[in-house]
Amino acid sequence: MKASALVIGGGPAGLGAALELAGAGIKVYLVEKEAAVGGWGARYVCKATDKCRQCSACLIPEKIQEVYQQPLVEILTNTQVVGVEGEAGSFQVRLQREQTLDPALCNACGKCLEVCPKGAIDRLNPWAAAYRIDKEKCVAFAGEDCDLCARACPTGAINFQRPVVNLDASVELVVAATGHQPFDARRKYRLGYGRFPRVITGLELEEALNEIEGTDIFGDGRKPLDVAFIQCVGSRDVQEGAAYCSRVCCKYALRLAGLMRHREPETQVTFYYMDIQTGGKGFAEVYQECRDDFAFVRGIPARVEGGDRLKLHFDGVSGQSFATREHDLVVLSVGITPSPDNAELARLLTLNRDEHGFLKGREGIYVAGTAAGPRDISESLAHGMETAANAIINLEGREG
Amino acid sequence: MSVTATRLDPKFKYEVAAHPGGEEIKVCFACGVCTAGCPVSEIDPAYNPRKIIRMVLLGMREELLKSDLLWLCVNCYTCTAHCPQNVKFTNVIGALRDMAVKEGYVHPRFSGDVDEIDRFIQRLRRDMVLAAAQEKDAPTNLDPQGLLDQVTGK
Amino acid sequence: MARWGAFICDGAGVDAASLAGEEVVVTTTLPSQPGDLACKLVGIGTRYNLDGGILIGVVPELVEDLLKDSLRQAGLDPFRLVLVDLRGRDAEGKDREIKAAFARARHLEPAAWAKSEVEQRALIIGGGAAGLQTALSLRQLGLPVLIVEGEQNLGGRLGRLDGLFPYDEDPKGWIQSALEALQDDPEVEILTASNPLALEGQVGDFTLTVQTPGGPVTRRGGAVVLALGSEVRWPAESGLEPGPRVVGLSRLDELTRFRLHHKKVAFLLDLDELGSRVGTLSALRGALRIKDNWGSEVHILCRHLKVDGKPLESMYRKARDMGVVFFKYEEFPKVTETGEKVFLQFQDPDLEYVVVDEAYDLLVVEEEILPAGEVLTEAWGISQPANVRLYPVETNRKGIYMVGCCRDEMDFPGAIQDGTVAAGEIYELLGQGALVYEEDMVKVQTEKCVFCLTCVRICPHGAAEIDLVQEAAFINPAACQACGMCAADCPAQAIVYKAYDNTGIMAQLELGGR
Amino acid sequence: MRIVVFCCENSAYQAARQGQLPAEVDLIRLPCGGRVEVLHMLRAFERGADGVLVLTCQEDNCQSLHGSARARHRVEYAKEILQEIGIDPERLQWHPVTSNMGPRFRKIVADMIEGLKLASA
Repeated sequence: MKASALVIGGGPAGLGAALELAGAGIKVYLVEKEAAVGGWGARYVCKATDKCRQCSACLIPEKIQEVYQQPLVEILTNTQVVGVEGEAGSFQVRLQREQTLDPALCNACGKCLEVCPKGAIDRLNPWAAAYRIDKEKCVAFAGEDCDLCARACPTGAINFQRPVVNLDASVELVVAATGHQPFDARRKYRLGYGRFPRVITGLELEEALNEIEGTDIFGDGRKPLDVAFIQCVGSRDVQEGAAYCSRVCCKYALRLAGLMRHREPETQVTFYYMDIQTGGKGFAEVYQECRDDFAFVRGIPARVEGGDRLKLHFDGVSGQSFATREHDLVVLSVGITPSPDNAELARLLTLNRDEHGFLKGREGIYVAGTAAGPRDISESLAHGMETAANAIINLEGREG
Repeated sequence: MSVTATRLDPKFKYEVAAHPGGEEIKVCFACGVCTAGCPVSEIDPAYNPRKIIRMVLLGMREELLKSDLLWLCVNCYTCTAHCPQNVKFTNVIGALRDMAVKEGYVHPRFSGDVDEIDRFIQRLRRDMVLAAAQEKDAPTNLDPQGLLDQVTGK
Repeated sequence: MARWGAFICDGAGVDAASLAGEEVVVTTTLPSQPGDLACKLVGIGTRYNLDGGILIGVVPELVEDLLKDSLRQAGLDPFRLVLVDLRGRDAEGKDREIKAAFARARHLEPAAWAKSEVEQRALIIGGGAAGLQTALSLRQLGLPVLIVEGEQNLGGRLGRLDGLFPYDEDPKGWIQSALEALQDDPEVEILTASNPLALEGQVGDFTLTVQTPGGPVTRRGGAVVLALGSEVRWPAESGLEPGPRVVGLSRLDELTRFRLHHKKVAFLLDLDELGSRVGTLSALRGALRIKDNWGSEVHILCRHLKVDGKPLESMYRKARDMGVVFFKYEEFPKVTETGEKVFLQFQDPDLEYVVVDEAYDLLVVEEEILPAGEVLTEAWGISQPANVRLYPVETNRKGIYMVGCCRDEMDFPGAIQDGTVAAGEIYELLGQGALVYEEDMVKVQTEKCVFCLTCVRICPHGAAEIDLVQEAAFINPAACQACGMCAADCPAQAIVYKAYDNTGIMAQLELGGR
Repeated sequence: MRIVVFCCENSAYQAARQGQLPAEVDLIRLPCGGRVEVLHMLRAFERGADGVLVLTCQEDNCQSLHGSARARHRVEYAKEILQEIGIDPERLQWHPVTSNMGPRFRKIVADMIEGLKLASA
């Protein structure tokens, strides 16, 4: 099929859609605003214990490799969509690529890391073959005169003189797989996030466990041995405008708890929850296996107090109504919220948003993955594939 | 304690919902945040907003309306601020108190007394804060009993 | 002697002079941009008449297939490209990595590509929502389909629903429009009241035998879609008996069409510990309709309410708002039945001291939903275990897919997604009308084969067959997924996996320690 | 010292590439854990390896369904042979390592090197 497509976003859904489209012979421009593809999924830890827990995090590096190997997919990192015009079957898209650090030239030798005074250079995820410059931290992006990294780079990958390039492309269809934003736990002030260092989000626990073996996630030798997971932080919450279940939190929290216990068998885990969601192939077994290992309290804590240990105020049913309990780590299972970019994207692509703020597709523009609503990694991959299949069907219909 | 079918009143929840202040009660999904944050529950665990809502939903009219617990709420609205489903429990308590009076579970005079107590507590609180504020440069140890004596004129 | 080129990417930090050896006829450095790299590689390969190349760089795997593709286009042998990834290696490690690559390269044999025509038709077994959606999508993609349905009518469980459906579509209307799209289409064959008898063949050329009312027929197709649906089973182990006062959720649709004067109705969910999302969905929908039509007092008893799907949380809130009361039981309720009433006795954990002892006019019980057709899939050696690599619709065998409730409990949008994804996969597989594969990638040396059937038994992809003419095993190259398990297990060492043969692996081990 | 690591290319081989590898390590890339043979492991020892690791996918996460399980069984069998011929069977190990488990890969290798150093001291 001679056609081309723009896929916005290189997370699980974008990867799934790009591969499916390319498989049907469609040229794909895979646009990613970050320095590497993979999205949030690339930062998650493998949650296998003695067994695979089906979190699908391991599929991300494989899918990344697959898109790199797919000749029909052109990967454009550090690139943003700045204009989309036209209609289904004929869109003119304008892209803008910032290329101070050319990932094709970077061989991750680390010389730039050594000279950067701000620690502004890092790897976006462990599979990123190239480094990236964190524009928030880099002083050169703030207008100061600094090019230490560019001078240290032996391959010329970093060059502050390299201009931003504008790219134009004509495509028949657009897939917006722009992802989501994890709920900002600071909004739940009383749960202590941002105030107490040992109150962290599930996402931070994922990343911390991904970088180490064991459970000493703070690197201070104080392994958390009594861990509380608070569910539904920013989900099922009308006040926060999130009157929906985020679908992923029960799964990742139970799996992360299982992983911590697997790495450190003495770890005690308490779940504060309303309803445990056990949907998804194979997950019911995961829940049944770890259910006896954890304590479950049906009640969401209202307040976390700091101190040497963290004190939770909660109302548990079954004989423990109003109580406090101390833990040495509190993990907030933050939900999936619409990306803050959605308003801008909706304007750019002329899309509508649903009552929660997730994007809705229209003719010729498809929305895949968590941009359209809460999904886990494998569901996002599958949704990307479904969306792409629908796009191909409509394209065939137009041609035939 | 076993509650038998005949004593449960399925209409009760609708009556509370129809009462000014009780409108949102039915959407409670019993997450327990109200109780977990309640300053009264912290002192007297028998007072439990989540359970009070449950009693309404189950239709335990008599047990609830004649209960002393109904009158312990200090109207601080913490539960309302926390509730993820926007159940305004402080208003629900108001509605229930109202019903208790109307249906003769308590003497109307009692309701007036509670108002008096509330006003008295507000005065007491103000005086205690001001007393502390006057000495806020110096390290003080509050003496609540002394302050209480002062206010009540003992 | 083979002529090799060593290609060193910019930034690999390897000195070209160190690679001089007799089989290396050219060394050169290469740009890192994949596109430029492929061009230059092909150019040099042609100019020096190379047999193969060793590509030394950082993360060359990322461009492996791209390079192979370019090489193939340039008429070079893509399978004589050995990649050396130097990420994370120090000087000594780099040296050993390169030596091992040369050791392996010397044993690589050229690959031969074969192309075979395929049947483009998809054989869809099951005419429920998932099967119909697969057929619809495939037709829109221009591929012919066969639908085999055991019942007289298409539609499956969806066809038996009437109104108790929480999505925008009207189930009967959806089926009707699907039928209209399919029934007059000459590229669609529908066999109703028919059951599959046997499946033979491999991807691209399956033969399905079907028992139709008029006798057995055979049909050929390139892919198979199992859309076998689900079965509803009464939870007998709960001790409950179906009767006029105790009914299953699946009967709720017909029941709520009548005007009944039940004052109190209870739903009992999660009988098998966890229950299902679909069960919760029907219960909520049923409760809302009962509230609307009968005005009854409705109680829903469950362990965990499932809210992880689009309409669930909002339906849950709506049900609460309408006055439905939910109980999250921990101990299974005690159920007693008299002629007139059903009594439920249970503890409400939200009110720990209260034992609710209620009399209901009707008790609706969640049934178990089990995947259908397990006998069939087992007999045909098809499985879809909870393995993320097969998610969502792939099976252990190439060209065979499982969609809808036969692979997992699923609601209507799930079935639609499955059908669409499967159609997309089949289009990718068969859309070009031919399969391209490497010939003899895994080869059986017929003279060594002793017919022990080990490979047939262990091949997870059903690619090992018996070739009665050759009197030896045969690894079907189209169905093979290149894991090499047969080569490892063959007791006679008769199976050779060319890219990973013993000589190559052993050569890498020969290098020895320091 | 020399450690031969047989890696499934779907998992451990990718994990190996995240971070520095010790110089002692020789990676042998396999299409699936199921491809590894007892002969390969023994030959590695014969050719001077001090330790051999077989690193594959999690057992229920194998692209070829039973590949990892078969690799584990073969390692168990090879360990018995090592025992009989007087080589410490702990020098041969099987571990599941998925593609995103870089730290785990490095820890397994480091533990193996550490163990071998202790044994030779």
